[in-house]
Amino acid sequence: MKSLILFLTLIVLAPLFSAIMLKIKAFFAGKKGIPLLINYYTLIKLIQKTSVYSISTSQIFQVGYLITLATTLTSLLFLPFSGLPPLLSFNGDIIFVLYLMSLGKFFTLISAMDTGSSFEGLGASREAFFSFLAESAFFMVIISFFWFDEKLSIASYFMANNKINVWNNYNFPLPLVGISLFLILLTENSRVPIDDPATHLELTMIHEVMILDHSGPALAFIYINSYLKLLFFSSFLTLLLFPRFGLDNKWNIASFYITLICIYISIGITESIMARFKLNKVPKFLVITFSLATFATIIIMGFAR
Amino acid sequence: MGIFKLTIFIILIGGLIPFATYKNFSLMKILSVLFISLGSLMGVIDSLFKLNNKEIYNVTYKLSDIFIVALSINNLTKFFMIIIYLISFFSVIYSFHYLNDSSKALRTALSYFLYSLLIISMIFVVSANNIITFIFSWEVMSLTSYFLVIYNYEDFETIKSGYIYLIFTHIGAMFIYSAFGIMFAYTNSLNFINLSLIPLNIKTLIFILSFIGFASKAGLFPLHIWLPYAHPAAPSHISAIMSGVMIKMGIYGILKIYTMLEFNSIITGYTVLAFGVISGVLGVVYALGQSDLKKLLAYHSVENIGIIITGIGIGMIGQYEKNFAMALFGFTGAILHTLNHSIFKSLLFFGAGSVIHNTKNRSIEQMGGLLKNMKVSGLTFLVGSLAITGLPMFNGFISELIIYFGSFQGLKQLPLTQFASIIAIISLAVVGGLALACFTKVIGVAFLGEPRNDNTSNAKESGIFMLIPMIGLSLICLTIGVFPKYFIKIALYGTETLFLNSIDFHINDYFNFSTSITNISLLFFLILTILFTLKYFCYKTKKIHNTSTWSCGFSKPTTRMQYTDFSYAFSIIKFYKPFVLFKSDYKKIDKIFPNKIEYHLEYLDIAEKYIIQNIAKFLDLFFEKLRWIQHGNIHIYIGYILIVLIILLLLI
Amino acid sequence: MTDLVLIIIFLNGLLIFFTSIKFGRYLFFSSGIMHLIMTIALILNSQNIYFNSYLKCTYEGLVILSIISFLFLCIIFYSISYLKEIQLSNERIFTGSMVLFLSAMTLVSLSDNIILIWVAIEATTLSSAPLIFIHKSKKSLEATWKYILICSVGIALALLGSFFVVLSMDIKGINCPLTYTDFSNIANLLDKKLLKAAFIFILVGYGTKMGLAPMHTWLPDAHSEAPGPASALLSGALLNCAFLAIYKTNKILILAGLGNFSNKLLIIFGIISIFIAATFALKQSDYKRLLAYSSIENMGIIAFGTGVGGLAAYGAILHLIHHSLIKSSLFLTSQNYLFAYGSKLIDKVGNGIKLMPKSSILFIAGFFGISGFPPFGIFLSEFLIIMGTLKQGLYSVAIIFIMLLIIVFAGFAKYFIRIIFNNYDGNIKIPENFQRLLPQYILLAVSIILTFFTFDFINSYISNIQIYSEVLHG
Amino acid sequence: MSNLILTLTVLMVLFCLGSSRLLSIIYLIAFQGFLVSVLPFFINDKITISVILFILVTLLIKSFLIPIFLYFVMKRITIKREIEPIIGYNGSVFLGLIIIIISIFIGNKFNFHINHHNTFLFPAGITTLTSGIFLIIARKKAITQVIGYLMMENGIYLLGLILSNHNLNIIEFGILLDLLVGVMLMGIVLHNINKTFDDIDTTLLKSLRDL
Repeated sequence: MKSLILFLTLIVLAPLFSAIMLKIKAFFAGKKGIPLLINYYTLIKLIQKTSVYSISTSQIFQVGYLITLATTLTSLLFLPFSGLPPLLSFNGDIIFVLYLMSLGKFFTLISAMDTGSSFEGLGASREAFFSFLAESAFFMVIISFFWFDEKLSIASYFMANNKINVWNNYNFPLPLVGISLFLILLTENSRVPIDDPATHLELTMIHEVMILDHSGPALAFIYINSYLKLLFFSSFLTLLLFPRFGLDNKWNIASFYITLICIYISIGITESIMARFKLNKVPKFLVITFSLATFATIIIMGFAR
Repeated sequence: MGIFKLTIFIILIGGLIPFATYKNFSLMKILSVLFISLGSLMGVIDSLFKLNNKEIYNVTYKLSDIFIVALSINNLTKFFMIIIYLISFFSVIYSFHYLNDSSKALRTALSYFLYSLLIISMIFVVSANNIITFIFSWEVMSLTSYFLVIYNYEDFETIKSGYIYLIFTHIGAMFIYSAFGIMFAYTNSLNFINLSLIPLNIKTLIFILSFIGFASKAGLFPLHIWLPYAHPAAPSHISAIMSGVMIKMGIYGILKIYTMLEFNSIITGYTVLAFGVISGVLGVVYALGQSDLKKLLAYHSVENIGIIITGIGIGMIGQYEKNFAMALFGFTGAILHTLNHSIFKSLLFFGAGSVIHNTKNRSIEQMGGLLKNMKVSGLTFLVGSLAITGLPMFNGFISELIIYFGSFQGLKQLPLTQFASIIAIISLAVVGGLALACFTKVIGVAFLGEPRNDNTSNAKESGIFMLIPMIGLSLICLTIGVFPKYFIKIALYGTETLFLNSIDFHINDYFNFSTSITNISLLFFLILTILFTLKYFCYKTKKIHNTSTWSCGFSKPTTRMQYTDFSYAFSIIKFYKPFVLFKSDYKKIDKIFPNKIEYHLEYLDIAEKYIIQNIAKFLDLFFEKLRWIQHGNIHIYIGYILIVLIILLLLI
Repeated sequence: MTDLVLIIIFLNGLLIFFTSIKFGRYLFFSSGIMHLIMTIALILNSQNIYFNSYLKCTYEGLVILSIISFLFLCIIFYSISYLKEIQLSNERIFTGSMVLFLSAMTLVSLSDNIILIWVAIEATTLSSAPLIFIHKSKKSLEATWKYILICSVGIALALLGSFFVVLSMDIKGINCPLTYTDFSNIANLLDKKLLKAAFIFILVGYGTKMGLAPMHTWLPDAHSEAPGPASALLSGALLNCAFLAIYKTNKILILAGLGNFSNKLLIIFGIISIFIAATFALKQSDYKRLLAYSSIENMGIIAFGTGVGGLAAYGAILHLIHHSLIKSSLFLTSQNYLFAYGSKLIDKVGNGIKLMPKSSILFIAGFFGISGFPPFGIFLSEFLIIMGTLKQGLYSVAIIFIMLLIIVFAGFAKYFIRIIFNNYDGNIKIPENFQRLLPQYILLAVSIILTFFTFDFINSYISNIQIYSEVLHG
Repeated sequence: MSNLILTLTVLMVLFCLGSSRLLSIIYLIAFQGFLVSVLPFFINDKITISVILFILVTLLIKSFLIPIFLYFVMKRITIKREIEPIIGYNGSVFLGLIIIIISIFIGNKFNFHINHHNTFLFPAGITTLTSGIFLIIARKKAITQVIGYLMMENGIYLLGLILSNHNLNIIEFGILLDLLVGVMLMGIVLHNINKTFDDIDTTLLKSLRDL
């Protein structure tokens, strides 16, 4: 029951967290910034509107974003927020979740291709390229996790035992894993320095360019999806990083929330202090991410047992 | 056994009838399709029912002293028989509307005959219990498939492809011959008997030889290069059979030899794994570079065979390391993936055939927007794509997941195995990601967007008999993906034969995720339904506008401005540069007022470019140099005799 | 007594030169039939032979004899239509030489005397030379000249070899009839060194005739220039006869304990022959020459298999049988092509499958048969040879053998596919007809039947072979 | 006596190698044929009727029928001399001498003493045989090649004499018959070659090849 409540609150709060990020960016830019509830207003506004469909598109365009959203929602069900048992769990769910997200990505990509626009194709191509690199890095992270737990379940990694947590003294390479996870987060959620969700220069965008033709409620769903996806990755990272206070300690939840918000803030800071990479630099960045994860795994396998 | 014979008999009748009735084109097709599909269906059901049955059937017919037909049907055999019959069933139905050129009546009749022979020979391959039966049916299989490939022999490319296929199949056969020869040398028996007592180095030799032989059939890198030639050249239902079933015979062979040898050698395990990994990754990279739809699918066969072989490699290592879970997951995953691949790959070839049939070209660069006119083909192709990419809810995911499990188990072992496991895991991940890129490309460029030429925009949906198999296979993909438990069980029956010292285990100990997957998939569909309802309410009262695609203020976009498959894949392929060669053809602008400039870029396969072509070139040159032997001068001819004589006399 | 028919056939052959063309044809046909009857009678009662000290029915001889007989019958059938089409001015030379050639080959397969077999083989050269020479074109003259001279020189050496065999007996002071049977009985008493020398001479000598490289040089020329029926007979029957002589000598050497030596030589020559075939199969412009190189290859395989012994020797005999059947079918079919396109050049031939579908089916079936695909018997024999080689532990040799087979196959496949499927605009001159197709179909069908079923008479031959290889390999 | 004959035979070989005129070569080969035919007289221990008969037939064929036939062929083709042989005359003679030395060496190595004490028989045979092959290789004209072949057969005949204690008459007749027919056939082909090519130069016969 606790888990369900936590899950629902997090989902509801996801747009808020993203708004925090925007606030941070505004702060760095020396602006007052938008209201914290801006994302909710946007969503309501969008849902009230109607949509314009391109005549080039087929039904895929109209269902793609829903499937993507469904995959993200389902993935979130597997996360043991603040160490509480998740709603769903089985051995192997980490792979399932990753592939489920790929399913979402598949539909995002083909929805983009459906418009027949060269811009959106461009975005799709880049997304496909970068995400396969990011995924490999993620698998490297899983390998290092498996080393501790010999299971393939997110719940098992982060739930009861304290093994996979940065605050565990013995696991010194885990911060490295944390860093690579953070980099993966940036990639998968199209944040700076990989992608700049705020630019409106189509040629440089990756994710945003793919949704150019969506409008109205459809766009609202897509926004929700992007909030939730960010939530997923941030929570995953949080689970690795947040300080724990023993089993069933009520401070756990507070600690979780604080860490989560810290992660959003750090994303915001990163976005503010860094510029977008040149596109051909991105693969290099991802390879570095992958190498970092591999390095961490090697150290873990070599020393941490 | 009775039904086994009856099935074969019915299929054979289905193959022979066309010769009697080819004057009446549709009657011929109806009868032939009816018989073959009936026989195949019987075969599927029969094998499925018998899977539970532990006893092994053995039959021997003695034709002559040497030629003894010996059959033995165990669970692995039955599993492969399910694959053969299942795909054969759908494929022959598909052919009913696919082969619709009545001016080629005789050829079509012959094609049905060869088709039935191919099916029967494959059944014999998997049930053969002695060397002679095996290689006989193996060669018949190669030969009939060759003739089926060159159905469109008017086309020069087809003939060339057939030639390449023929050479490779012959090379493979020769390797298999030699493996069997060594086997015979040590057992003195033409029967497939247990070989566990022969020396280890000989075992390794036998395994390596047969591995090369079977790998050339299975299409493992670098012996895969016939695949991207033969599959596009063949009619689509034949490509489906070849890619879906025939190349699996290579997998069967590897498993068969492995079982017979009771083989324990870590090096071969690693080697097999390495080949699997290389094929998997390079297969998909090359696939990404293709714009010929069937060639692309052919390279995906290389990829999937790579995955299967990876699974087998994991299984072998597991068995060597006495890690039961690893072995179990590796082999089960490989076997299940064999089934899965045969299903979704035939589905994709059917889809490709349907598209190519209606748009009259094979390059996806000329297609676009096909989903609007060809709803069923498009959607089933989408299902196939999702399955081959290994995405959840579809069958490909299940087997890949099991192989992942196996690979992760390896992390518990010694450092070298750990390393191998890491390689396997990462390559599976990479393969998954690249496959996603590849199939979003295909779906996006071929089926979505705007049609790129008139043929494509006027394409009509194919006939009903082409659609039925596609729908059927899509449903099977989905069923396996959502209810994997039963199919894992079937695969486990197949694996049974592989566990040489089998341990009784509970399926739930290892495969308890299968029920979870079912539940979660159902939940996913529930969520999806809820979202659809939400969407429905959002749009309920609103009027939706239609306009052309937003192109950033540019007001007259044309279809030529669409993103092409080449540009889609380019950056990813460039990432793999040393393993993919680029061949560009570009004339520089040399005048003040330049004419039309063309830029042509092609991706080349390193196996073909570096290995095969160089060998061929070397042989050509070498033998060219020797041709002076036959120079026509009689004096020197007699000189040869004298020289030979003198040399020999000096040597005694 | 039945062997007296041989004399009648011989006289028939002579008579043909002096009678009218029409009567000559009857004699031609009747010789074939008589020959078949004789062969059957000999198979049924192999003791029934007249010149006991010279002739003997051995198993290997009977196999070759029955091949000759059967082939000849098929070729006669083909020739009916062939002669009608070609309108030879000197038809009597053709038919007469054919019959003489037949009788010479029969003598080879039946003779037991070591020198008589030489006489008979030389007679085959002489009687078949006019067949090659029949068109009197520049090329056929050249081919004939090369054939006669190279073969005569080669076979002269074989005579020397035969003398050496006798000498190896004389030197030890033994005196017995000069028959293979008697030599087999006293083999271990013979002088080893001389026997070795003798085998070298015989191998080189008869190897010339058999088409073992590098003495094969006449073969592509002669086979490509001879008319179709003659090339079929040359390739299908004559080469076997030469092989028979080598085989019998080899047997003596094995019995004398020199099996290692002689078998090694056979293996080496076999490999070289296949190698040579590979060299010229990869690039070839003339399809009859291609077939001739295929004969060299197959003779190499047979020699190789015989040399390896054991299972491979069995395979070699199977190979011999099936090679004769399939290769003669191919040569006869190639004559159909020659009729149709008027050229032996591969570039000037094409689209066979459309223009002459039945011949093309024969061609492609024969090609796959000769390359070792089922359901034809060469599939089995090649397999057995490979198995046998590996069984003897000759791994490196087996590797070379297999590689060469693949290369040869690659070359042949290229050209056969080109002949059958290439583009060709234009019409064919003389269409195929039933009489020129049936013999080939029969030949191929027999090969298929023999793959799946063995007959008693072949079985007994096999057991003979097995005894022989047991001697060799314990 | 037999040694004298053998010496003459080998001498004929040298003459043949050194001669450029076709006619003289035919004479030489006829004489050589005569020499080898009469040799059994001096070797065989017991002279039976069949031996005499055999000697007569051999004499007839080797020193009369074949040379005469060759003579007529030569007349028909109107070619008198071998011009520009592949290996020159002096070189040929020189090589012939080397062949003789090697042959004697080989003969001593084998050292046959069976039923007579003639040690020269074997080297003489080998020399004649090898020189025959040499002639075939070294000369361009087809007719010289036929003569080379004859010389080779003579050599083999000499070697066959070593085995003269076997009663092989029927078979030896067969050999002779083959020889006769073979040479006649060669003559016919030769004639036709001359008719078609206007020459019997075998270097012209090079169109059948795989280059």
